[in-house]
Amino acid sequence: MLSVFILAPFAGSLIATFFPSDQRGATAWFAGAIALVCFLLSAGLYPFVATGNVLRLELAWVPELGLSFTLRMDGFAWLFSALITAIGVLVVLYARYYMAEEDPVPRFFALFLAFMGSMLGIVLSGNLILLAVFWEMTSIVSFLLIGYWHHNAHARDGARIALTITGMGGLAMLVGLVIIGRIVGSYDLDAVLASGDAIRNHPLYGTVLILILLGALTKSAQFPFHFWLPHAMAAPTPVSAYLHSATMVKAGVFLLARLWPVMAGTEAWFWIVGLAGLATLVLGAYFAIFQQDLKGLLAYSTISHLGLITVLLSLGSPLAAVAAVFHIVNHATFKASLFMAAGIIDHESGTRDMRRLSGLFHYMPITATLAMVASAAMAGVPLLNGFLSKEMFFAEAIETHLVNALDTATPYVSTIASMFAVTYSLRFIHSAFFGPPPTDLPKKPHEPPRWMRAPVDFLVLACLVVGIIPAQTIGPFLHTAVVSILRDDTPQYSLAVWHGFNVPLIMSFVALSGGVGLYFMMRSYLATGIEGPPVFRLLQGKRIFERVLVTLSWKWARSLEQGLGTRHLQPQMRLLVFIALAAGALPLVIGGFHLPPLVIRGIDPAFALLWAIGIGCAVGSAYQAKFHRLASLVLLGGAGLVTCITFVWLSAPDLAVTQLLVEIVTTVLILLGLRWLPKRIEEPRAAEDITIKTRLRRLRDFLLATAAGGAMMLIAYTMMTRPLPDTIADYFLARAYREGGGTNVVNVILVDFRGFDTLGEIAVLCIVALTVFALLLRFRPQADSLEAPEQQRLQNAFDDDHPERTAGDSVAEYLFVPSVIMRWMFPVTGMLAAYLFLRGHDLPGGGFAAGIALSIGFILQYMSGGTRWVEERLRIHPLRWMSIGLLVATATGVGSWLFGYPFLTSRAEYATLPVIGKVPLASAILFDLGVFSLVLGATVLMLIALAHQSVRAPRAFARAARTEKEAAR
Amino acid sequence: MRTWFPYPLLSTGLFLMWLLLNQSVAPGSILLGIVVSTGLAWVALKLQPRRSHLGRWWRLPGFGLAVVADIARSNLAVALIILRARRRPSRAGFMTVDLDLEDENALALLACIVTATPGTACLEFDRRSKVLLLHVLDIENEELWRRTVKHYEAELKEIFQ
Amino acid sequence: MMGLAIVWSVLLAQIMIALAMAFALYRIARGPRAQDRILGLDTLYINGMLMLLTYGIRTANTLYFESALIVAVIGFASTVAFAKFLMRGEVIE
Amino acid sequence: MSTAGSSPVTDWLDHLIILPILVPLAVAAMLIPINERERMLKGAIGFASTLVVFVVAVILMRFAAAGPDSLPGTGVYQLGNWPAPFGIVLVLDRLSALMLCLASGLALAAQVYSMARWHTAGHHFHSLFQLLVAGLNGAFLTGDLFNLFVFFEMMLAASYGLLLHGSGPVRVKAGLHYIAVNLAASALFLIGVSLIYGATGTLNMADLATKIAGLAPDSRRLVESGAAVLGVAFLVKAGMWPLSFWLPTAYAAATPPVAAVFAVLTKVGIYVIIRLHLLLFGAAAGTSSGFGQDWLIVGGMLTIAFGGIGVLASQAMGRLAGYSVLVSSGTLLAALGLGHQAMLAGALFYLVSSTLTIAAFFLLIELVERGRDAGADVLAVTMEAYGDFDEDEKEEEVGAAIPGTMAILGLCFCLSAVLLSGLPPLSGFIAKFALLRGLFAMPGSDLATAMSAADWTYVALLILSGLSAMIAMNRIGIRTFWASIEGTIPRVVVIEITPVVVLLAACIFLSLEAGPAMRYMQATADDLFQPIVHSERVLSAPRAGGR
Amino acid sequence: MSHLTDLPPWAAIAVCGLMLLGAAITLVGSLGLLRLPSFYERLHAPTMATSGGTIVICLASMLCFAVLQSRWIVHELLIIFFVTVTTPVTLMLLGQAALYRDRFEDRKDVPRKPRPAPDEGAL
Amino acid sequence: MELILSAGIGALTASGVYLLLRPRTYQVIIGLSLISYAVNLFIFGMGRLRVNAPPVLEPGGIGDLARYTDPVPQALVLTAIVIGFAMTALFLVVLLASRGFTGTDHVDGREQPSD
Ligand code: NA
Ligand code: NA
Repeated sequence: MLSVFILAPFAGSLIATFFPSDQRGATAWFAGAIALVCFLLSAGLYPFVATGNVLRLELAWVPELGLSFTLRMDGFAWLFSALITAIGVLVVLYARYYMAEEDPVPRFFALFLAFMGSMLGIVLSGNLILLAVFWEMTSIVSFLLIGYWHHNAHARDGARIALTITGMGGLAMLVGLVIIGRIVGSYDLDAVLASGDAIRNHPLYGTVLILILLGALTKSAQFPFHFWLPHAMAAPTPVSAYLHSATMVKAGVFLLARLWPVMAGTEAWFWIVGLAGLATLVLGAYFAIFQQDLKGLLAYSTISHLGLITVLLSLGSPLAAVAAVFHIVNHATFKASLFMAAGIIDHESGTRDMRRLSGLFHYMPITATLAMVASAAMAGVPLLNGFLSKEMFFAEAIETHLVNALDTATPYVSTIASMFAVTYSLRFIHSAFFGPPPTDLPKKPHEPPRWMRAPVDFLVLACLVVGIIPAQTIGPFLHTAVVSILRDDTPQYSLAVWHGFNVPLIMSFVALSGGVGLYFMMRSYLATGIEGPPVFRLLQGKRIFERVLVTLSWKWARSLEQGLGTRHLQPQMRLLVFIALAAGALPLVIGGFHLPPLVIRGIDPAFALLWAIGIGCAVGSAYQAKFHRLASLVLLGGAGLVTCITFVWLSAPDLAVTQLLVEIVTTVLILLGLRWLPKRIEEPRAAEDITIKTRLRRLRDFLLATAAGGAMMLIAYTMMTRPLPDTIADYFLARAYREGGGTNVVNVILVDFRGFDTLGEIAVLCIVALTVFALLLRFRPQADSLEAPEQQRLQNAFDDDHPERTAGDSVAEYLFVPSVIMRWMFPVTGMLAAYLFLRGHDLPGGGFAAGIALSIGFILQYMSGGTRWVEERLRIHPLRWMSIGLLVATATGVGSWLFGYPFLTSRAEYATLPVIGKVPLASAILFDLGVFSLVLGATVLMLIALAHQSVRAPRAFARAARTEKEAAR
Repeated sequence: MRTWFPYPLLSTGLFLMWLLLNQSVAPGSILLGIVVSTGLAWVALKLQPRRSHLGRWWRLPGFGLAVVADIARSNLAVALIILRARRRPSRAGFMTVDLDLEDENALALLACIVTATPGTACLEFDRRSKVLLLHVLDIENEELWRRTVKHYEAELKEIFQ
Repeated sequence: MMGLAIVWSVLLAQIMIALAMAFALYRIARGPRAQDRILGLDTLYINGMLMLLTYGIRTANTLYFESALIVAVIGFASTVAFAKFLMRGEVIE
Repeated sequence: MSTAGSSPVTDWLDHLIILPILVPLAVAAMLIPINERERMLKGAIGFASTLVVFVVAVILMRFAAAGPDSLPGTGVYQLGNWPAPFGIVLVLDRLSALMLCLASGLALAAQVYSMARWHTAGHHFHSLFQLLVAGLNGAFLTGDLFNLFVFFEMMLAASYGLLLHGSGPVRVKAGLHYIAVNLAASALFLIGVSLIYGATGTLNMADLATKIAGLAPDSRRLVESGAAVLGVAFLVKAGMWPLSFWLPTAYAAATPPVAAVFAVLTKVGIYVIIRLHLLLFGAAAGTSSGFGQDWLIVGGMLTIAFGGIGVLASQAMGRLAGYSVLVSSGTLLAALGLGHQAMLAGALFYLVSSTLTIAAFFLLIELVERGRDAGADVLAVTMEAYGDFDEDEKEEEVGAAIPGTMAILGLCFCLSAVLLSGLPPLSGFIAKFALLRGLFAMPGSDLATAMSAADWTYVALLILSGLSAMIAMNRIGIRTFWASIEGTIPRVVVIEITPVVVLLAACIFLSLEAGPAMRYMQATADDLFQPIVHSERVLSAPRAGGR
Repeated sequence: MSHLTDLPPWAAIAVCGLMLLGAAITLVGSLGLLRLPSFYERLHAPTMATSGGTIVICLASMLCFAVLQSRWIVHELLIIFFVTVTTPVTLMLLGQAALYRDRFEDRKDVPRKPRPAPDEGAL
Repeated sequence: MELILSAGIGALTASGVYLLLRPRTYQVIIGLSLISYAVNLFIFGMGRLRVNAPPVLEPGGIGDLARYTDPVPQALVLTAIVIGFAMTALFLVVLLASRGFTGTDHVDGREQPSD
């Protein structure tokens, strides 16, 4: 049953979005029907609730987190849901007439229904987290509702402020609720409500209180978070009417009331809630006086009235709680009707500005009368509902709850606030309906359509009826609600209009007469038409908020982002090196690691000399990398060679072979790339030209590099001098031949034991080749490297200058003898590749080495003959080779499935062939063949793609020249 | 035969290389060697290297030995030059030799031999005028060098007929 | 005695080759021109190959032969690339 | 436990575990030689492959959900039929199955999206994409430290390629930084792995877990040092401050489908940290237990802060999304560092939710911005300016604008905003709630003293980061959808918007089915806190046949 | 596994002698790189290593393994052959490149194109 | 042996790291290459240093760590070499593309006021 309250609005919302946008009536009827159904349902549930029963619905959502979809209707929730749905029906009816033809109504009603659903969700939640869910949903949906007319900048700002403030509060509240859940051990509302003492006595009570209050006070626009509410006025008036009366802002006080039994009654509660409430009560009322916008006035009045409710709740006395609940209802009725009235004025006259409005009584007497009654209720005039709750408030205000200054001040402050309320109520009525006939209204005012006024009629009637015979009308409902909050603490109270001459009555009288007097005293000031109250006008909440938001979320954030981050590479690298260094060193330093002793003995002088050369190469390469790229590359090659020799020296022939081959290809690649990096002009290296800053930076980098190098040296030395632990290597050494079928253990590891690594590794090569290829297809060299290199231009010029020579003779001559040899070397490299490939399983070599070796054969041909020459003769399909390679390697692995073994299980068989004898047929060889094919393809592809740029560049150069010529013309 | 063995010399060379690499004359090894070297010769065909005919291949070993002897001599001579480099003024210089060798492979081999021999280095060969530019460490023996080169050329002409 | 002599002479040979490599490095580092550096690298490679051969002899192990062979057969490729770069400004035209 | 030696050969179902790696790998290989003009064919094949991977991942997750023993081959796949710790093994458990599902789901969405136009921006998109998927899946599945390196490199290499896909100065500049930093990080990865091998003699993660406690103190220090270096490499990938400055730029520069998949790339770093941290330095690791946690907390929180600030400071949606990635990473890292077992389940839920959201958002951005200023079609500019060399054919594949485009885009944006800010009722909220709950649900009755300053800071950051996302999304959303008076309606094709909708729908589904999802995450977290059980499963898995 | 010390004395002496000789040749050649004054002269230096040094050391290697493993292992011949064939390629290319550079920089001590042309004489 | 090799690794690392921190793309690629050597040697060293014990078994033989060096790091280095090679190629092309698009070889794609 309860689920209808949630399901119907949300489903309706969803359906409403699909209404055509010109179907204003139909959409409104639909939305109204939904609201009505909900209202009728709550009406129907009353008898059940009235007997003190609690209606529950529990659906599992995330039981692991204690979050269940629990709906729970007690009297208080019932009162709220009745209010929400009832006013919802009226607002829909009103909106049907209010919304203009061109407004996309389906969106409006969809959002409206969603909002109603969220609000119902809040009041019906039986689980704290579910409450938070609906809580934030009202923030989100209200954001969309306030920003409904998003072409209007005010609407956008208003929506944003509302969401930011209430959303923030909601997030804080969530934390508070989670902590409550932790204290109680459950998020279930019943459980929570039963654990008041545990919560109040918990050391974290203060924290929880502040967090929860952040949510509640922001939502109900309490000082100092009040300023979002007036800006929410930019919403369509039906929305304002709804948000300000029964929903949104009421959610805050609803929560305060809901948690009142478990949170209230402490000093902290009294002070925080009371201070916020009193400040809001007075300031809201005071500000309301000085508004020029009808809706603005009402908005501040709402703030003030919510302050009143908050003060009531802060007092911690059950009677005050009753008053609070009562005022919630009363405020909803008169405020909704007032907003609607203001909307009617706006709708029919075209403005809400009190400076332009005047004497409307003449044009819309019924509306004016209704508005007057509602205003009177707002002002707390006797025989209207507002009076009753205010009297109760006064009565509570003079009671002493706690002995302190705040408590003492409460009666005076409330009287002053009530006085202000009278003033602004009077102002609302007087400036709009009385005075001289209006002069510059955009429209000629008249009474609204009959049904547009009907909701106002109804609500004003309610104000009157409740005001006159409260006990017979609202009484039982109120009692039901109050009992559900206060339970056994429910006090005796009477809802009579007349309680005799007592202090509250005097206070009311003072407020009424004072308010009227104040209004007439201030008329001249108000007539100046200045928006906003004196002095405080300068302190606009919105502007402060905007300033703060811009400063925090924009200026500071941007400077912080720039300060804490960087878009340069060098600092990032520096940080990375530094952090890595620290990360590696800290465990050793903190752990008190013992460094091994330094052993100088047994140093091979040849090896030492070799590494002296290697170190020289490395340092030289670093030194030359800026201005002598070629020299740096040469030195890098030297370091590579020393590395290769080291591998041989230290029993790793496979590594040496591979490193050597890779070395060669890398060198050629980088040289191919150097073509596109014009020579760096040597900068003047005079000492004065290098700034101190640069020097310091270099010194810092040098120190960091030295530290990194030193650390690597230390850790390498440490590791290498430690005894080898039990390693998995023994397993490989023992099984490489017997089970892997090869004597070269490294190769067996690569193609069998850890063949999967190799598969991944060739995939990496494949990816890189494809990337290089794709990127180079889009390569656009810098203009200064488009031209042929200087050498070629000179040589071509030379050839051109000599009649007996043709262009290209120079290079042909240059390469004449070498190319003969290089051509013959092609089959030789092929032979070498075949040899490396076939012996790989038993001796150093393998598919990878073979592939690289053969690709070097191709490079030689390209170097000697040029791209065109080679490609006219050899059909090279590196992409296909790569594809085949990867497929063969994968398929070999999959092949073992046929024999019922996992991927890559190798099979080694010996086939006996005539003449030849036993031939090893290991699947690993097939796998290696795939490796070979892929490596060959990938390497050749990268080299060719890079080499092709030289063929493309002249074309591009010609085109660039052409464009330039055209531009010149 | 040509279709199967487009470059018999190359195939033979490759086959020999195969045997040397594998250190094996087992039937399987030989068969594989034949297959690989033949296949590679086919690939080489695509690049169309100029064919040469080894007319008198039997003169090759003798020629090789002579070259090795020259190399040994040159090594000694160059070593002396290097060791005395600081004490004696440089006598290095460029010289040219006119050649009339037609076969491009023979020419390449000649250039190789000359360059491989310490003390002489081919720098440039003008195909139109058939002039070989050399750099020699010891220009005082220019005539000797020229004679040596011409001698090699003559030998190679004999072999590549 | 004999063994010691062998060890020492092998070591001496290796030191000599390493020294030769150092000379090559000197040329690489000093230049003065690019061709000198490349020549130095070529020499370094050849010397390195000889070092590998002597290491093979020293350990009496043929497993290191292939590394030397690779330098001999295709080690010249990078030098060719350097030389071509010097001459033509690009390696492959 | 498993019935050792009972099956002489493997069951066909056993090979299911490796399919998420092999299928994309083989398909990528097949796609390479296909002519680039046949892009739709390539796309279709790629789609089929990704779909297969996704389906397999879902099946595997269903198996995993029932517990490791019900997995094919008890979830351990011995490559080459070599047992752990000697050979490489793939290990499927709840966590890896979850990550597989997440990654392949995202990949599927991105794949579909790319086929509208982005795959024409350069060559070999689909091959690279498949290889990325293979790399990702491999990283999730492998149980071997060095094999993890290989798959990391595979994934990274493909990500380099895909980031550069379409070329252009912005991508290349961003790519240069991305690649440079990650190459340096890869070097660290190698150093770390080799240190660990040098100290323990094994590369298998499960084996390591059993060995750590028994190591001599000095060896253990060395392992810690190696793990720390390794951790730095992972943290670079995970995007921890201050190692992550490259990330927003790179992610913003990538083409939308690529950026969407990148959303899961950082999560690989997170995944590995979760995996290794709990495996190597869990309760069983003796004095090494909990190694590095403090740094994770500090780094993670700083990352949240920095990410949140970046989110606020972002003017462009692309960077905002990039910074959201950082927030997400930071949240997870700090959650792991805080080390509350109850939080881990929430963290995993958060991981899934935030990844899906960010991916959807990355896909959405371009669609939204496409409409904002006509003519700023990024692709068109790229094609025009740099594609002139070889790219003559450019088929106009963008169809007519579908009706209600703006509404759908707006709704999607709203959902993304809600999800990113962690607002109810969607999964972003549930995730944050789960994290909070986990944080507060620590053992010990005295909540007030049990909560450390770090815990409170984390709470604050969790809330503030949500707030910053809310403010920033709000600002950008208002500017994009509300303030532009005559924004042309973007021309969006169905296959572009569908993936966005599906990803967001997945989040909604996750919100609705949060119960079962949390149950799965809880079980995953429980598994992770029992490293020895995991190790035993991996190390005692039977080999196929009598080998 | 065999060791160098397993060699019979005569072979050991021969191997060591050859090796030292080869190393010495190589060293002297590389010394040329250090001492010779011009690039073209230095161009000759490495040929000592590629010819003399390589041949002698390969001989040592062949002898060593032939004796140790009692069979003729002559694959060092391949090294000799390929070094002889490939080193000239690099040297010629390098020398010629240097020549071109020097010519374009109008160095006096470098021969012009050997073919008479209107603006330059032979040599 | 260990001392010399670790000194070499240290020097390679230091040079590489220094270059990694430099502003020119070419410096960075050379730096990465040097680091890659260092890292490869480092991984290799984790199998401890052994002279003349290559992990190549005699036919039919069963090896053990007493006679042969640890083959595992060697296999790892092989993989690392290949991947390093691929990454160098990739980085090279990216730096070329960056130079082409931005007109500068600065790592940030734009000249910075100093350095
Ligand atoms: Na010579
Ligand atoms: Na790498």
